Amino acid sequence: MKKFIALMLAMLMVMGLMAGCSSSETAAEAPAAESAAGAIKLGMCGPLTGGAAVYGTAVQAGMEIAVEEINAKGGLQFALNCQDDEHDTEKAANAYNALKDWGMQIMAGPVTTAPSNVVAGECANDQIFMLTPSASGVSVIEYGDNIFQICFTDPNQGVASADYMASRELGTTIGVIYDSSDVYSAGIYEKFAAQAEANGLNIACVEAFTADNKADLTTQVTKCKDAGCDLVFLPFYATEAAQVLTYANTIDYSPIFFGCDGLDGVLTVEGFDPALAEGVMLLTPFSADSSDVATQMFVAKYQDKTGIVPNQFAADAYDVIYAIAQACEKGGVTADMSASEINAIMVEQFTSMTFDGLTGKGMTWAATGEVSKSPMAVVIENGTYVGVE
Amino acid sequence: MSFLQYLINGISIGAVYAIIALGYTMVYGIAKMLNFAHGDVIMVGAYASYCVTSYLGLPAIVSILVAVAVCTLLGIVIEGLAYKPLRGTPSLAVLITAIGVSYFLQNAAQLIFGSAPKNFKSIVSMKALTLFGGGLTITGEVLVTIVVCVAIMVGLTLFTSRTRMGKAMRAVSEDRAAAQLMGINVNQTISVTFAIGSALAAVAGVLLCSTVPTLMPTTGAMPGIRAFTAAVFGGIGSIPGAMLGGILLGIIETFSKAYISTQFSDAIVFSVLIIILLVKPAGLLGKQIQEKV
Amino acid sequence: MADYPKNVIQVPTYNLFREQDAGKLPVLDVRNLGIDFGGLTAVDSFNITIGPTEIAGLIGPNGAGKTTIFNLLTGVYQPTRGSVLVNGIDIKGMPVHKVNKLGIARTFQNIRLFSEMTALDNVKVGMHNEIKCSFIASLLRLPSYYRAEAAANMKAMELLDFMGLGDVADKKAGSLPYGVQRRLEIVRALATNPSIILLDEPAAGMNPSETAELMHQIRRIRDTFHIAIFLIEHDMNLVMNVCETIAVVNYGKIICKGTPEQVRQNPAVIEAYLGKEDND
Amino acid sequence: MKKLLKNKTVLANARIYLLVTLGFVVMFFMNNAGMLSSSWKGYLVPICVYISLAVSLNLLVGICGELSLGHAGFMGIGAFTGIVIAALLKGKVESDFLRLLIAMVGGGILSGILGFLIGIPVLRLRGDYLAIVTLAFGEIMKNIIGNLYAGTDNNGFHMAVTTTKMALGDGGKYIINGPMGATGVQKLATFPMGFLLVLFTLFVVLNLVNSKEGRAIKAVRDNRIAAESVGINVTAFRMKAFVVSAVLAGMAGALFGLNYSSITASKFNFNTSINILVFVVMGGMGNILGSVISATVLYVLPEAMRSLEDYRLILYAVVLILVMLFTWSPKVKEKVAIVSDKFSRMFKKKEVETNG
Repeated sequence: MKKFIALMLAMLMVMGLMAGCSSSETAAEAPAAESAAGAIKLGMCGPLTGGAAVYGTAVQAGMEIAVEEINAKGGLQFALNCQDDEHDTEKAANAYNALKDWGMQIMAGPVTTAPSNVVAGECANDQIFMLTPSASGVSVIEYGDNIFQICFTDPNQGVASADYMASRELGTTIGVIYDSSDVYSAGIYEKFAAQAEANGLNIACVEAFTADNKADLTTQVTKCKDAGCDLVFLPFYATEAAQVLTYANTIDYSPIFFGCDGLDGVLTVEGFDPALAEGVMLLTPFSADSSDVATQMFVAKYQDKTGIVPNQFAADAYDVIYAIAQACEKGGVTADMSASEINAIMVEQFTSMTFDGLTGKGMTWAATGEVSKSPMAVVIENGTYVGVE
Repeated sequence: MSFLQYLINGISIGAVYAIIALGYTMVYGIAKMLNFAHGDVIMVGAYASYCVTSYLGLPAIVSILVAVAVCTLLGIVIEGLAYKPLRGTPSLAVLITAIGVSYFLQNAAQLIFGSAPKNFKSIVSMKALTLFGGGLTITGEVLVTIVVCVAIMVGLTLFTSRTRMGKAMRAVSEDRAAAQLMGINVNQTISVTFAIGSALAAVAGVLLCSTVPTLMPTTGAMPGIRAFTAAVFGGIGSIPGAMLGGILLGIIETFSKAYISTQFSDAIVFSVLIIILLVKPAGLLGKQIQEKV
Repeated sequence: MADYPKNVIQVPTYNLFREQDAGKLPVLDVRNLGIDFGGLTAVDSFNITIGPTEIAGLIGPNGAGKTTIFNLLTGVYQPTRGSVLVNGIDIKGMPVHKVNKLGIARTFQNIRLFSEMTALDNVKVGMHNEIKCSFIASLLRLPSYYRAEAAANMKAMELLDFMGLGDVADKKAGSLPYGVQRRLEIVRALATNPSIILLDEPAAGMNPSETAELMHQIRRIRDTFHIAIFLIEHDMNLVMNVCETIAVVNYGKIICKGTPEQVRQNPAVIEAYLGKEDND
Repeated sequence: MKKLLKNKTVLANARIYLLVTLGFVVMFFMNNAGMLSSSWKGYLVPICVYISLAVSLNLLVGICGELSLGHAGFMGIGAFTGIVIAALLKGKVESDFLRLLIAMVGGGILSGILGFLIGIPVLRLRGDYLAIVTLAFGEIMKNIIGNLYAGTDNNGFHMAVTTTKMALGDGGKYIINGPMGATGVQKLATFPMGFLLVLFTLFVVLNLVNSKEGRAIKAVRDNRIAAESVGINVTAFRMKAFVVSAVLAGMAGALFGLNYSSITASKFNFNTSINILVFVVMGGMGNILGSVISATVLYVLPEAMRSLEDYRLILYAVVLILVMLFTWSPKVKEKVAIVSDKFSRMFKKKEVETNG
């Protein structure tokens, strides 16, 4: 019993401490949030800590830039609240509820697919409009009519990749390495495999890894090499890609490496030698080296803010805010509307509007919530992305 | 030929596991605690080395020394602040504290270095050996890791059998109370054990990240658990056991990926572990202690 | 010291010592028992027969293998040679808990109580196999559970009272004084309904008055429960006064067996004990 | 004396039931009255789940004395079994409550069966070796569930563990889709059911602990050799505790799985197992009420710290270490005792003063 009291006391102490901290914290934040009296409350949740934090923090930064820009213009005002979901379904539900308590009117997230599956269910249920920047799983938008994506769905990427390979005759013997514990990676692979078969591509080698054993990817690369693959498809994220490319280089293996949007950012992995990524092709809607003025401005601001070059996650996030802003303006959304009123307007706007953003021009959305924009193939040359026509 | 390549890859990752496992096994043998924060000390070591080479531009060897120094200090501080006050309490209490320390280190690293992964530049500048006309590649990292691993094992074995401190460690590990009666400073011995274990973690961190170049706050967690498995596999508390366990685990992991299934390699590795423990309940080289009645 | 007698006195099987035991099946019948540990012979050619109501003693210098013999008799160690029959059944290959069910219970030299549990619960654990109440019944708290528990409580209290421990029933076993713990261990052994109990140094750590009390209680146990008792003890006063037969072991072998009087006068025994004194 | 003993445990148990019921009633009415924030509404079911998990793990770790690092594995088995059962019974069993109940029972049974099968070889090991094997088991389960496909098509129900996607015929609908886990799960879990689960868990564990089985289990923990010597089949009792714990974890897992619209195998990893273990150790080993309270407090704590953003989890770690030091360290405890002694003396003085 004594032990118990001690435990409770310690808890209370810490709680008290935290209450103190948190009150000061909110005070510090107040200006940003308060200036938006009458601002529309946007909620975002994503992995801000843990292994997937790099995506969550990129999205957060991208959104913050967009919100700052829009608020600075006057007129439509946004308040943004970012919650950590640790790339975990359970935590995502908690993050979502925390946002609801804050008074969120539009959900501009989550970042990754697995948590999005949970949050999408809630948003559909609560009639809160949801536009995810980067959760590309096809299951996400199946939860309701008010769930939208600004990124390609995974199947689209898989299909597009297979089509692209077939039409350009990029490789004769194809190897695939994917992360079977990751919804995004497994989702792309699944459709890619189906489409590749339809296109008559020769997949000689399919290797997987999981979040637990991705520390060592040498075996998978060696197997692709042994199978004589001259094209290796890497539908996963930049971190692991850096590993694959580094190891391939050490064993003198240089097929065409082909990736999807997750691969974007491989050049900005700190300490990675960009020379190793020479010749890597990827399908991505965004390239930080684009000559587009808006992109350049965004890249500059992002670098100012975070010190690193934005990847496609950040760009998607930036677009999400602008797309929402556009729909809000057109639909006449005001901050005093309820979330479900806004929801109805947003669904109507999104299914009818056309949006130009950093990650694509002339984007439109189907009633399912799926975006239609054209993927762009880029190849890495001299350490930068170069568009391939 | 590919068989040899897999074998070498397996030994390479296994040797890293082995170095981590050596740290686990020493701490377990002497302090009788599962130090789940060990994997995160590895991560700290790797970050320390990364900072020295990338931000200060100093040579690799300096970075290793700095990493060892940082980790040794960290090990002593952790031990003194979090584990020492709990000496003599149930091992589970210390285990949970170790988990707390692990969370702390991971999150502290994220606050300091950010969550974006860093690509660790290998400290080995040796060119890879290519044999059989490109059929077999042995990278410099592999050679260095294996050599370092063997050197550490031999060094530790000599240390524990020849030096005064090493003998004290063995005495503490056999019977703490008796060792104390013999005038051995148990607290000091345990602190030194942590210092050595953490120094090993630094070396392991640098080698791990030289082999697998991704460095992020969670880098140490999974290899840490693997290495713990390896230590148990070889017989926890046994120095050669940790080495054998680590290398075997690496080979089994690589072979199950290469010849059975990459999808199920985790299941296969852990199944092998269970089977080994059923046949040899104290691990491959562990001592089976008969309880006295 | 080196030339201890090699001739082992063989007591014929079934020639039981006490009159009332004559012709009955011995409760414990040990034949040529032996065990080696890594090439070292710890116990060899150990023979003993104990009648259903006999009090037997096992003495010998430190390290003579007495506790090892107890461990062999209770199935903790599997013998290398020979056999142990409890109530006529060979215990070969049986796990410890099954050997206990055959009717052999014991106490330990270094007390092994369930120290976190109350004295009463310690005894009730001893009665485990006797409490007839199914897993489901106790999970669902069926009436049969309450009946069984009530009966168990009653019997456990009776046993505790029998050894004069009724007052400490609700105390944590680990918190009890040493002598009380020793007696509690005996109660726990009795609770398993044994036909023989093995007491491993029951008087160790007791003062003379406690020892005298213990002697009285050992006899009372035999007389009340009609069971055999086999004990290891260093207190010669207790052994000579309580035991009806005594076996003396040294280096894992019986060097003498007989009544207290016979043992007292046996030169081999005297030598073994003097040798021990020298070593000390 | 006997009466008193009995009353003591009865009283202690009654206190636990009372506290849990009180908590439920308060929360239930606050919820119905719309006084709970969305966050709190969201915590209700997971708290119930974690209480059950902590109490069932306490049976193993605290009462039985066996360290298990794979509790999340059983939770995962229960979750995915529950999801499949609930999906298959959709339209066949009208009442959602009943469907949830069947799903939980099914999850518990399958988890118990697997617990039994694993227990046969595994329970021969002791201490840290048992711990590592349970860890290994958890990882194996996660790996297998990650490659598990289940779905229905016009030909009925199909299930497979495979590396290549299982194909379904016409009208096919996946319930579990390999690495993508279960998506589009109908949320059946309710707070009252969570409460019932907690009650059931407490009922089973408390009754078990205070029966001859419980005594035997505690005896095995306190002194294995002595327990064997009084005729207790040690392996059988470790097995009983292991299976009961697995069943309860499976039921809790099913409730957990049916509380979210999507779940993946990776949720049931080592970290989740460790989290549950933290609840148990913080609440006190063998202390059931402690598990209940610590599961609740520690679940809410990191959530309540959301406003701290980046510092949230690092503070959680600090809390963890500090609480361990405060509750276990002899030195720290001594100092705390001195301080609390001073406090109590101050209070007493004041009382005297006010009284005088």
